[in-house]
Amino acid sequence: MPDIEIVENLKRDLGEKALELSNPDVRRIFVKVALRDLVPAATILRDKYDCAYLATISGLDKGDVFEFIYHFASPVANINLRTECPRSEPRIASICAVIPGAVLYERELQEMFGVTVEGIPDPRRLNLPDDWPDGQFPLRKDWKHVRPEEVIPGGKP
Amino acid sequence: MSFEIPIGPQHPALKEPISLRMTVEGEVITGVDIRLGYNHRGMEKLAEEKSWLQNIYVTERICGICSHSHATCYVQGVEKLMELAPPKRGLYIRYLVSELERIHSHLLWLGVAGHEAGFDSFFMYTWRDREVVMDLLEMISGNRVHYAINTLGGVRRDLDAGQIAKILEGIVTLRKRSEYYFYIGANEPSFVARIAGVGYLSKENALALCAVGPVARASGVARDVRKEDPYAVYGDLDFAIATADSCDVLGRVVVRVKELLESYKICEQILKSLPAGDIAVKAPRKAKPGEVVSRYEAPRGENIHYIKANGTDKPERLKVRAPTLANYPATVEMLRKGFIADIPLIFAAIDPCICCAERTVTLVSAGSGAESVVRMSDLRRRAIARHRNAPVKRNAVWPL
Amino acid sequence: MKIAVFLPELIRHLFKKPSTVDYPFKKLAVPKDFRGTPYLNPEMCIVCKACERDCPAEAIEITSVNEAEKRFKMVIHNDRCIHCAQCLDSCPTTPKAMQMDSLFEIADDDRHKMKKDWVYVRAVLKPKAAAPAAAPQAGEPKA
Amino acid sequence: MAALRTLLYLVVYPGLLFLFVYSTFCEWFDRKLYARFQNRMGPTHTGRFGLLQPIADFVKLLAKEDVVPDAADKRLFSVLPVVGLAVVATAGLLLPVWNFDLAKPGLTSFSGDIIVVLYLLSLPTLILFLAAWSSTNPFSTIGGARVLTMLFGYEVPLFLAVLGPAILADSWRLAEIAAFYQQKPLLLLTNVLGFFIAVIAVQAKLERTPFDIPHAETEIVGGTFTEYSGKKLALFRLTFDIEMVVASGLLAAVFLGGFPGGAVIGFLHFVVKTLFVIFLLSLLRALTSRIRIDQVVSFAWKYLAPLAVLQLLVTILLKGLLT
Repeated sequence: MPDIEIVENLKRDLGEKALELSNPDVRRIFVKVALRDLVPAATILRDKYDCAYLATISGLDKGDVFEFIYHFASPVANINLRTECPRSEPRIASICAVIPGAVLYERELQEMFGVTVEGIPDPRRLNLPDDWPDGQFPLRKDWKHVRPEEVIPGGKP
Repeated sequence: MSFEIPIGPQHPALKEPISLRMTVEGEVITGVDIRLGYNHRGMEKLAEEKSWLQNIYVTERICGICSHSHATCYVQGVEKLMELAPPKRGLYIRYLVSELERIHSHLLWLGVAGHEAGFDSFFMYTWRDREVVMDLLEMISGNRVHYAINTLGGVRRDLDAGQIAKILEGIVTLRKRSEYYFYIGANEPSFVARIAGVGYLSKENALALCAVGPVARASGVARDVRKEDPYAVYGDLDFAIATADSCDVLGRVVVRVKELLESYKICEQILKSLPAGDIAVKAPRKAKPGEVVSRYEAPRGENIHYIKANGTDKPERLKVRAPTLANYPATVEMLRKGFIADIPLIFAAIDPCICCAERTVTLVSAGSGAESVVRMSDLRRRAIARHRNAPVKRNAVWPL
Repeated sequence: MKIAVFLPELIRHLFKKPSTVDYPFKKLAVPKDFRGTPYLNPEMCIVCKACERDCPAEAIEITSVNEAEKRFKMVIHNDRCIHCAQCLDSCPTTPKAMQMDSLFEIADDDRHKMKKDWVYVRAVLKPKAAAPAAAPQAGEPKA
Repeated sequence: MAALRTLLYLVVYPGLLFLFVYSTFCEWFDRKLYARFQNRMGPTHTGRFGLLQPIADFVKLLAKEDVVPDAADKRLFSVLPVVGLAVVATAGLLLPVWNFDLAKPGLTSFSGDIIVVLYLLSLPTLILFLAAWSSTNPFSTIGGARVLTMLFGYEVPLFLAVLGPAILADSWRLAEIAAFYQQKPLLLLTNVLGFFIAVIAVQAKLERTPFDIPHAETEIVGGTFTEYSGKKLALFRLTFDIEMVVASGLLAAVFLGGFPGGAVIGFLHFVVKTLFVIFLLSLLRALTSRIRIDQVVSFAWKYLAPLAVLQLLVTILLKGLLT
């Protein structure tokens, strides 16, 4: 299926929900939806576009808003669902009910960006250690890692 | 009577640290939990502080076994951002290396699978023959593990006629040996008894849990980025997706060996139609603002990088999803209701690459923010304190 | 069902030479363009600092010893070096000031002992080699 | 004088010292063979051809820190390795290589010694189980359970297979069995099936691939030995080496015609025949992958035990024909 056809179909199926639709490259389609339309849009993608496979979820700190990109892949195209949520109220809905394999990526979002994923089946941390302090979210842009001075163990002072 | 056994973070079956908590009843597993986070290096944060060029080497070090796959995935994304068109010869050499890497990775996996099943002879022989492809890679790139052959706009080293002849010669040997290992792996009764029917993952589950790579293909899901999204040279090449329908570890062995044979075919095609010309074009230092999703079929499955540029010489965001991470939900499903004896085989069958899967956080200790190098005496003191406080279990419980 | 399919192979190898190498006593040769340890050829260095800028591991450090005499000091931190040879690609001079040898057994029990330094006078700029190293040299011939 | 001789008998030859030296040699032989099967070198540097490597390993282990877990039953935990070593070394004394003279039987040759050897060879298994149990580690516990489960699999075929030739020879004494087959070597051919069953069962008893399930390191770390370290582990390893020598000596005495020709030639027979059995054990180890515990039990009862019974039946029929 050529990209144009998919874009047309997406326009038809998503209707109002699709805030932006672009096709910057071959087999790459970016769709922007509002926060509340995320789960319905993911359902449509899974059911009508053979996108049961979620490659990953990318988070992005854009200052006032966090942007989340859900990278879906079907055998013919790579459809990226984009949504934004305000920094002041970081909450998104879980899509685990639609795509069970998303749980790891959502856990990663929670710990790295400090968003609350509502309805996630397993809210524990994924990568960070258990004693990581609350309120520290490493992939936010305002979280800076200050590199400690290099100490060579066992060497001369 | 059920109790919990810890597999990892240090365990002979695991080559890298990860923790699997198994709840077992006698020999049967009833519950599985995977805990990550022992191998974090903060690659994604680090990448934001390095230039486009330096990041090639950073991404290459995400993984030791599929180093080329991460670097290539990154490089082909950045080339799109910078609107570079690498010359054809450069592309052919780049993907020749990536196929050779697939061969080395799958041979390595075959050996590991044999070792996990206690089949050490098989392990020794596959690894002996893996040396052939390692030597080829060393000859092409100058190193055995981190090839560093990619650069923005092409590759760094050219092939000459002698090298091409050597690669073709090596492929002939390897093909013969791979067919032999296929025969052994599918016929040695004690080995087949261990892998057939073990680690069942149905097609529905493979789809729902977003499994990738050979795990998905062994469950009958023909998912291969090289076919679905033919990047670079793969549109011109003739190869087939290897699949199996048995949905078990045997299927994963079959898929990997078939992929080996396909890779030999691809390598020969690439070498036969290697065009003349330059191997690289010059790359700018900065990329225009934009974003790109780069996909690549690594030996373990789909590798996806999301790269966003902001007009400077450093990326705004580099998101890396390694294939192993995508396979963890499926692994939990496969392990359930298995035997303890099957844990290493099932876990090895996803070809786990833990340092790929965990790449996100900096090496900073929680309290002070200082790099955490703990002294041995300190550890000892902590261990003693821990020991004093821990309740002593006097009576073990009969597990059966 | 077959039994003992591996038998012929095992018996055959019983009478063959082992394929392993007795490593610390016997060594294999490395191939021609092996990426070993970087070193500096001080006569050629024009102190453009391209290698320092492009080194992904921050293993190269160039400091000025005496500004008037144009004396510089380069330290290669081999304990940090990842042997990618990007410094060679970045080096704009011909022949290159940065070079790779084929040493690979450079491990030491003290990281300080792994650092190598050179104190040298900056080479005279040749007009041809003055181009800044904006990117790795594409398609350079084999050294 | 008699006391001194007995002491020499127990400590030097064929007692502890000889068994130690010969079992380490056998371990070297096994390791070297296993390596050569896999196109590797095996031990090379300690001593000529690496002959001293097992002894070096033993000494190294002796020097290592010895940890006893807090939760373990300390006395049992510490004493078991010594008991295990004593048991297999005692079994070693009963072999007919030093008891060949039927006219003048030594202290350790008596009617029924074959039963005693088999019994003494069963004891290490129980000791392993107790060792695993007393260390209270979950991995050890699973390993201990596996030790016992496997015992039910291989013990019966082993006994049936080894007792077959004894029935044919009409004696429960190893020296007499060996002497019987030295007179009628052709009868050995009737026991070939039993020999192979016994080799497989001995492989299981020694817990080597494909039966290394109780201490499968990729599954349950060290299994039974998880908590053992230092001297105790060294003794356990020595126990296994001596058990390998004794078991292969037993098979050689029963199935391969014993060790004829007096002290010197008989000893040569002993070396050649035990090494032959160890060669087979090594080959089996290189050929197969580890199987699962349920597969061991079903394999033992579906194939090994019925075949052993068949062998016994053939032996009994043959004996009826001969007499």
